[in-house]
Amino acid sequence: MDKSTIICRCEEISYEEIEEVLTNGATTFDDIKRLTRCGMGPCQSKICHSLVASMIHEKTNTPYFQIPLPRMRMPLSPIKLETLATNSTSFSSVKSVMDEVELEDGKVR
Amino acid sequence: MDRSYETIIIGGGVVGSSIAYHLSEQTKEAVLVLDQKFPLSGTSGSTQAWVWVHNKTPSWYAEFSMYSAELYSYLSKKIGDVEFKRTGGLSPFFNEADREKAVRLAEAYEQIGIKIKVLSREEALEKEPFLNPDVVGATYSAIDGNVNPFRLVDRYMRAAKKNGVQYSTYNKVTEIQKMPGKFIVVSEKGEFSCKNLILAGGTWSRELGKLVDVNIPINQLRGQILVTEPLKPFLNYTISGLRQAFNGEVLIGYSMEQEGFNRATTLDVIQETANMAVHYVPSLKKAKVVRAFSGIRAMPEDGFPILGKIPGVENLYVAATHSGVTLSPLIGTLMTELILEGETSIPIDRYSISRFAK
Amino acid sequence: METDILIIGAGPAGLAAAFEMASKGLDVTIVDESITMGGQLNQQTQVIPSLPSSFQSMRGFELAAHLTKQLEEYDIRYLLGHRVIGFYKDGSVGITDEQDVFAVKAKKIIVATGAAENAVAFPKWTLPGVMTIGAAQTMINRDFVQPGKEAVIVGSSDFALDAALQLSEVGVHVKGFIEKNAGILSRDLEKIEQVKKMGIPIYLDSFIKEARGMGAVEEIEIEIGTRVLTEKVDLVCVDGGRSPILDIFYQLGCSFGYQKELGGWVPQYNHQFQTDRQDIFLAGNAAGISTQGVLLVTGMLAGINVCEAVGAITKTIADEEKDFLWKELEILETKYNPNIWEARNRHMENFAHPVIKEQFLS
Amino acid sequence: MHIQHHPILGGQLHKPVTIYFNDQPYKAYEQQTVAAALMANDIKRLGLSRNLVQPRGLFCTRGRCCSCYMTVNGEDHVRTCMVKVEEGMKIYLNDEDPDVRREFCGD
Repeated sequence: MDKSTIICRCEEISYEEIEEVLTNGATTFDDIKRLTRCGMGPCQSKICHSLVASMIHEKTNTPYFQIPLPRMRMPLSPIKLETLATNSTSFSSVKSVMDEVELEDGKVR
Repeated sequence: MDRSYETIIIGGGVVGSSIAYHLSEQTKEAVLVLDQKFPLSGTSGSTQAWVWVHNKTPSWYAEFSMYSAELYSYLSKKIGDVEFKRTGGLSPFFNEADREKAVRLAEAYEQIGIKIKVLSREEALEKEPFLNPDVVGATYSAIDGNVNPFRLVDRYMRAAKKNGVQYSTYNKVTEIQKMPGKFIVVSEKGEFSCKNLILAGGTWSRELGKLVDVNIPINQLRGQILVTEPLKPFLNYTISGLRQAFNGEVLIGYSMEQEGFNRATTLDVIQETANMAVHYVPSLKKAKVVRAFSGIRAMPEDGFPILGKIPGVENLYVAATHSGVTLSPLIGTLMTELILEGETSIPIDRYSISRFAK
Repeated sequence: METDILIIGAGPAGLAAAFEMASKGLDVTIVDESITMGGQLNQQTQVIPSLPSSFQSMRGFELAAHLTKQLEEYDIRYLLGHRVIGFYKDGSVGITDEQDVFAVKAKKIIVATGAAENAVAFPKWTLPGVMTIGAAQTMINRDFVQPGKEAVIVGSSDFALDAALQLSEVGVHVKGFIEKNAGILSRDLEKIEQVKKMGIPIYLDSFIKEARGMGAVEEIEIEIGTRVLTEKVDLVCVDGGRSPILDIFYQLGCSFGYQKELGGWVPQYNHQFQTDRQDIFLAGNAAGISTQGVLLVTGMLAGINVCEAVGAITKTIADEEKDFLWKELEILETKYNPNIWEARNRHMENFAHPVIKEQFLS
Repeated sequence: MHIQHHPILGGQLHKPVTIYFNDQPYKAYEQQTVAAALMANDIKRLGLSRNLVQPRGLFCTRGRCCSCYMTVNGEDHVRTCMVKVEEGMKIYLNDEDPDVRREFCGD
């Protein structure tokens, strides 16, 4: 394949860029993703993952069943923040920085 | 691959790779980094990557963080562009009780020469016009910023490799034997020997410590982070809780859960994080979230870095910390000094693992 | 919101499962991102070969209508135009209508998310006018839009042949098939004959060397052995095969195994079409890419297994129905794709030994 | 081109609607998605890629690839293969990253 061919449509990562990190030790889709941004765009690797799996297979001779799936993430496809938000102002797991500043006798701990 | 090294570093994350790089700048002796997976597959690849001093307490820890933050400006010149931006850090608050904390924090910092400004509502909105107008005020520090964590570790790794450091990835260490004058490190891909051994296992430090009968009291703390699609640049500062990356994505999150090594995300926390985002910056309402991820942070039992020699075992070192991104340039520098010269330019006694023995 | 059963996906398998369960008195909710039921059947205008014995021969969109109609007499909750975005800590499913997100607590879930088309990359495949064969078929048969005037098809599967024939019927000039392998992938001799009669060339051992065009594809270079052929086209339909859609299984923490014949990675499941997350069942293409008739039977089987699991029917009745359906499944699948049937059995035998498991434990 | 007479399904396009692409009116039919209706009017380029500034258009029609992102009725990054046309809909190209817009927030 022509080396300039785009593999990841979203982030426009080329065959050549993926090839480079494969020769630099990356072996899984997620390794490639973190080093090149391949698969990090809005489609979240839905389109490129099979193309990348073929590349890993060809370049590293890894059988397909040993090439793990890319990590799939919520919210599965893009969603507006206001749709996710519930307008609640009570937080349990989410903190603010000031929550972590503790005062003791009127002084910072 | 060679089997004998001067130094072996277990863990190729931001801390391990920084040590490898800094060490390789100072010595030509052989260095090997072992990683059970691949650098960035753990904590270093799942972070907002603030370079953050701002609200670190107590002040001596803030000072330590500040020294590291200062090193970032030079780092890009040495290892390449890591998209470091000293944006300044802004911590908005929405009630008067927090203003009291902010004022006390600023006072405490003044004594060590870190300037924290407590901004009024108007000042905060002037600096960051997209903040919620209901904001009461904010603390501001010019020293804070952020960095691209993927680039950071990749550049550390590439620079280290260029200097001759070897990496062995997807190679879990299963056993460590202490022999006179050397360590035998047994891994899935065979045995290696070395004079110096550095444990930089991050969240896995406790497990690594067990291999040498040392208690490294590091626990896991899960943080869930949302990432939006790229937006035109509109946020000026690293806001405690969210920041806009070079490519326009906004990273949002400040959650803490104790879930061990479970990296799942949950809608409970994702929605809470969305609430925080629209509370801080209401204009984000229409922005779309493209992904949510969890990072397992390394959290020392008392919150402070565990650095230096492990007492009683010659040439055995540990570097395990929270805030690894902020502290990596300094930890890399100091550990290099410690290994090559036996002492450090900035005292790290306070961070010795021996403090837990008391 | 609470429901006995949540079915994710209103395609053939999901609807077949819904019928089995609703007809046995279960409280069923179906969620689908589309506002129409029937999934990909809606744009299938060809006659579906080999349906289960209880079905008459019909076209894809007619089958969609039939499956929808047979649910009419039951009180099923439809969440159309809704999609699953993830899961809460307590296992509830997070569903959105793009306005709000709400939680659905289900006793059992059947995931029937179907298949996605794989891409084929070549220089400038990102140009407008280059689309999947499924996309082209959707344009002509669902939206009634001609996506181009002159087309080539990359691939030669049954699916590619159907799409080419249908494109021709609406007036698109199909200028050829470009197949990278040395032989035609489709085994449907009748359709191959039809294509040949129409004078559409099938280029074997060939690929697109490059696409060109300013705002959209205008021209392609086809490399055929040592020869390069330049064709003016404004539509390139790519067929990279199909794979199960896995993101929901992944989020649920289900395990996976690899079977090339089933489309690659497939959630691990047993003879009950149950994943290793006990409350999660699956059906349809998500359980391995197969033909429409088979997809329906997997849906029925999943439905009956769920009925049995929640006590809506006795084991004796369930066993009887399942025996019958498994026989039907074997007949339908071995008729066209004996290798898929074998792979499916291998996959089920591997239930206790998944390749990917505990994906969230770092 | 709209297919007025489908060889198997016959004439199905009954309810025309007017949509506005770049403020110009175009004819569409009720059951069509935005991306399909534009394609019927020979509009195939729906946006530009972020980095290399290359044309993008409909690719998967399943809401997966996001190549058909456009701005529809003021909302950025709408997957136009998943949204049906409505009378008077205003559609613009997705040629650059969205701005956050304070006017939406009502504050």
